[in-house]
Amino acid sequence: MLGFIIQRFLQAVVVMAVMSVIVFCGVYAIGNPIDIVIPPEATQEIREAAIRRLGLDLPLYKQYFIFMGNLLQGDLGRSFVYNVPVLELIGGRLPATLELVLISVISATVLGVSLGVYAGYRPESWISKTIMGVSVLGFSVPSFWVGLILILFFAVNLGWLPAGGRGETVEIWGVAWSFPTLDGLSHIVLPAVNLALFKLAMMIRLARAGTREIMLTDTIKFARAAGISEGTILRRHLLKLISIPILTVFGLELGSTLAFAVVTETIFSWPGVGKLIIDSIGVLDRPVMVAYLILVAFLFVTINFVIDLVFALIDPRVRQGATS
Amino acid sequence: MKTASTPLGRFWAEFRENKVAVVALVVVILMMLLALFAAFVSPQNPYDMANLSLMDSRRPPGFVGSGGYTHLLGTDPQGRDLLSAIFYGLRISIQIGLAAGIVSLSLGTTLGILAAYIGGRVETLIMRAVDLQLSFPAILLALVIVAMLGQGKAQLIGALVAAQYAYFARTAYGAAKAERGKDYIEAALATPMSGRLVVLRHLLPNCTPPLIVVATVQIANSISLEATLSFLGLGLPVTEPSLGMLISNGFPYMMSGRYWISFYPGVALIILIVAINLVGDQIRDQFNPRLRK
Amino acid sequence: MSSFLSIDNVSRLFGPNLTTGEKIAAKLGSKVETRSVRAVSDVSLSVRKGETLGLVGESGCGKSTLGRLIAGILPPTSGSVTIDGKPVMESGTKVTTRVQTVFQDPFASLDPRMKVGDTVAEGPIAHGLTTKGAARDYVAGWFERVGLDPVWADRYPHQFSGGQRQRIAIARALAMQPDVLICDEPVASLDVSIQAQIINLFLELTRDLELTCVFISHDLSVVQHVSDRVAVMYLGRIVELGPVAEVFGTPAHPYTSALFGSVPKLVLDADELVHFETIDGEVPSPLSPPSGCYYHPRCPLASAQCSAQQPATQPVAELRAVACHHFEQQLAKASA
Amino acid sequence: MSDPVLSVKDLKTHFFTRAGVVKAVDGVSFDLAEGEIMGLVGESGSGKTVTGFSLLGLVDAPGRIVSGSVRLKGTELTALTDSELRSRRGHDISMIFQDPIATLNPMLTIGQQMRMAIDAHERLSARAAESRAAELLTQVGIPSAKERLRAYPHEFSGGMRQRVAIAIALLHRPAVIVADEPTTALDVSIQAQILFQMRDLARETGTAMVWISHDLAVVSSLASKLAVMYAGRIVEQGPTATLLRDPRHPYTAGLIASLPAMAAPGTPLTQIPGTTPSLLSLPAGCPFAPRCDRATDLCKADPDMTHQDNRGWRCFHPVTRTAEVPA
Repeated sequence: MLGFIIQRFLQAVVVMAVMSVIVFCGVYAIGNPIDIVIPPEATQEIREAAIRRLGLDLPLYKQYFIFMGNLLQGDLGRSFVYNVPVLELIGGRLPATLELVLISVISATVLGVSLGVYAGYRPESWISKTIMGVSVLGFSVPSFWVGLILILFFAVNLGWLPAGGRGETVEIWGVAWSFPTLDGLSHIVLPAVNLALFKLAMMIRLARAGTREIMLTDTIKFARAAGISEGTILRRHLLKLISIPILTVFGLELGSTLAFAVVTETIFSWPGVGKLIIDSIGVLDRPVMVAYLILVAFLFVTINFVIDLVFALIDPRVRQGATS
Repeated sequence: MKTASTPLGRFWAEFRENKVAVVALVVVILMMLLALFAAFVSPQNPYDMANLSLMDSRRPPGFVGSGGYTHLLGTDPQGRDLLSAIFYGLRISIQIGLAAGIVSLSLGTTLGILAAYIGGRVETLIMRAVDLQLSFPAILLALVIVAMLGQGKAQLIGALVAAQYAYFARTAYGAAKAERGKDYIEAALATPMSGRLVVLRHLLPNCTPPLIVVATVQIANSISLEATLSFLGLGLPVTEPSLGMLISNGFPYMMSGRYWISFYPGVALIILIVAINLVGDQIRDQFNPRLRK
Repeated sequence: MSSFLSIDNVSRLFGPNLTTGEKIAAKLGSKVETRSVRAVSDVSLSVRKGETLGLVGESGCGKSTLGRLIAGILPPTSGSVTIDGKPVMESGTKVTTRVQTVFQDPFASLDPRMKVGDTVAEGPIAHGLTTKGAARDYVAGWFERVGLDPVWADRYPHQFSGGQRQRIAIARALAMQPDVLICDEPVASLDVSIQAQIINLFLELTRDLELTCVFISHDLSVVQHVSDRVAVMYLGRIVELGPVAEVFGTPAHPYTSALFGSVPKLVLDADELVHFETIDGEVPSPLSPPSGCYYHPRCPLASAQCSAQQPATQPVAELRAVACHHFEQQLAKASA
Repeated sequence: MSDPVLSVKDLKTHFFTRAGVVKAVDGVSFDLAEGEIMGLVGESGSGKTVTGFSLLGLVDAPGRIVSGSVRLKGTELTALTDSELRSRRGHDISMIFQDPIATLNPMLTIGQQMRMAIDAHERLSARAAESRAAELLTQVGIPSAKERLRAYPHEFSGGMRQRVAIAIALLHRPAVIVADEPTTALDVSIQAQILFQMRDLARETGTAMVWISHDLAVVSSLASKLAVMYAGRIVEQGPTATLLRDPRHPYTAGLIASLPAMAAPGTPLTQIPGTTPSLLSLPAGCPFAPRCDRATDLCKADPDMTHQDNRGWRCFHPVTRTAEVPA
């Protein structure tokens, strides 16, 4: 168990180090930011001064070490464009994204697992077939197009829900949140549905496949032979056994949804980090890009690490070091 | 009932029984033909600027334009006949999806099988890199790479491959690792026969079923991802619009009720992706030994 | 006794493959399995030409690993295997076709995507025993030899029953014209009525082709039927070796005796139920084998010497050897 | 003799697959008295396992019991509703499986799994349930049972897991246990321990058993009577010793004669020619006829069970000569 945790922790650290190098080099290969920061008519001296000020004259590895040194002190640099600390910029927008992502992924998981387990438990019923049909659709339809249709239908045609923005927010611990207000909630519905749809389809498929396989195992047959009721079998055996693949995917999806929010935030003008990064890529605002990517990588690694810990808690084989 | 003796024959006999999958397969083939012969079935060449007139832009379905024919699905902001633009867009989407799919399939399969077969440090190195990449969302990766490489078909395919080869590598690795432990591989190696021969004659053919499944899913994903990137303005140039670009172009007009510019290309895109996924689903079910009786 | 197949002091270790994290945890004092498994431990055997040696033992005793070491599938950690004085493996690679293997599960040992005729022809073509053009006739000959219709060469494995598949697997091994055949539980996954067919085929072929054989099985009655001599394994070591009738008739090792006693036998005359002679306890984990004689915790004859000192292999009679401190006592008990 | 505790009459379980109807069990009848162990012997595909599942009403789709009767202590099981049947399973009739690794849930402790099996039929306090579970574990030969209740399956060896499964099957002192090759996956030394113990348990508790096996030797040392299955039906049944010494059905005779122990070492074994038939394309008449050296035109019709004394066989040309028994 301890070995397992240390191993995973070491892996996480290595992954972060590798990611930071890749991201740093990758982002620095893109375009020349000077052209954006400095007006084209500026003199050579101003240009050179700017290059020095931004540290762009140093060799790449030095720039990286300076960056890492600053990073470890919590300083991710200043945005070329907004000229504010990147951390402040991203920090201000992160809650909006987190709010959206958490609401989507959690509701997609809860609903998806329930529907998927049902579809796997009674694969022949027409309800299951409908669920699966809808999930193929949810799996296939590109997220951005669903977003458009949602806006077209609920915002433009019916006028029930707002098409964009965050609506009224409430400050909790100094951070603005949308979900506690009715107006905020009405703003979050469409983007959340948009973001959740793909995850929902995926969870349904996963839960159904898992259920079908588990229901055919001897564990379930043996439980039935012992006279245990179907309800108990579902609650105690199936849910426990299925939790492992679900949890794995939940972790992965939490991260990828964070990334996919880029699309949804663009469509619904949701003021989160996704929209920020798209804008930054457009104007080559390097510090923001680097910081964002490293932040996403960090969130990813953290989520995976936490998921591994949870594994160790729920699976006795991992906990007692019986894994091969 | 006659039972076919070749593996492919048996496969088709079983596939045929799922009517939905057969219809989906027909749709996929039909759409590929449409894309291939776009020049012959389209009323207009949408890439020829000389053909386009701004007089005709943003007209609703059924409008008879300056070309003298009916725009069945209306026109886009550049005055293109939407139906023609969809056929041509389909071509680009399928081209890119297939190209990215085939390149990532080859790259990923090679890496995955090598990792599984050679083992040791090579295995650790390849699979660590693959897992690292898998834990990172494809869309972000593609975004950054497109931003890095600039716009264009080759760059786009490159970005899609970089975002997707890892899925193939993982799948090939998993399959090859499982097959590697089976006696028939052991038996071939124990003859003894060269590792290269065993990999090519035994290991690779037996890893194909899961790879085919992943390939269908990933081709559908490539198409969807390409559309998404184009929608975000990071895809192909506006002069040769893919389906995603068409949808993106129509987005600003949606609020004013001119829904068709975004809607119909989207429908075409969805039919294509859904059809590919339905075919993929059937193949997956057929290959899943645990669900077989 | 002239030895044809020689196994000299062969050992095979399977390492524990600790992760970095586990190593650190071990340093921090956490309990981590660090010992490697000695699946086969210092085994020496010699088999005469044309002889069939049976290899018996319970699961995990290392009999399959030993079979793989002899067949050149696994390289030994130390020691060597030679056929007629020539090594089977050199620096981890198999260098001979003179030893071939028949595997346990004919459903797994044939490539499902290859016509069975191609599977049989593949090796002989690669090693120049036949040519691509002549392969069909070559395969047909071996198919007939193992009792299969040659026209079936164009079929796929799934079109055959288990017994037929095992015949194909035997044909594949024999088509390489080996001198030594390793049979790893060749009938264990077959139905009872089919087992007899395959055993008969095996007896016929080894006699006609003068094959030297190592026959691995957990089924003592099968080994008893086909082997000339038998080696009994326990936790990676050979505990007893000798002619079949003598080893099973008057076991010199208490484990052989107990193993033979716990095999259910067909009871024809007992209207009263038979009493089993069971061995107490279970086979210890090979990760942490007991001290001295590995069998001493379960042995009724165990003494202080047994837990302190590993018994050496010593001759009992002509062709017989045993690794037990108290074999005389055991022999006396067995003959009584 | 008292009424049988389990009485099966003309049981038929068919699977309706895409390729056709598979008659996995096609007219199986037998009686089982209290405390009696019956060996149900057959090769793979003979229908012995499906028979076992049919007794508990646990046949998965696309299979179902199409006709016949299963009477357990006088109750017709095939007429019960799902929930009535569930209340019998594990209580009056339970089952043990072949692979002990696959039967127990790796995520739950032994105690939790036993508790679930207890709760399915009885309301017991936590303490009473625990002592019942521990008592059963001790009975099947698991030392320090109370502590072991808190252990997970992976902490047990294969043999120990099978003992746990047996303990779960015995929790409510069922009248009948169906054991589906429970020792096949285990080592011989462990198999012997468990066979020995099961025999004693049956005697002590009066539990009757249907012991399914492909191994004649295993059942011969355990069961007091045997039923031999071939292609979905019982082709011969009778007291173990009589049946093995003096088999009437050519298949039974062939099975016994083909055992390596029946021939001198190194000599050819008596073999049954051909392969087991596919249940999808059974020949008309006696299904064994194509492999049988005694078959005549008469065998194109399906033989009925011939009864004599306490045994029976389904054959027009039964073997009459007493099989020679080597010492």
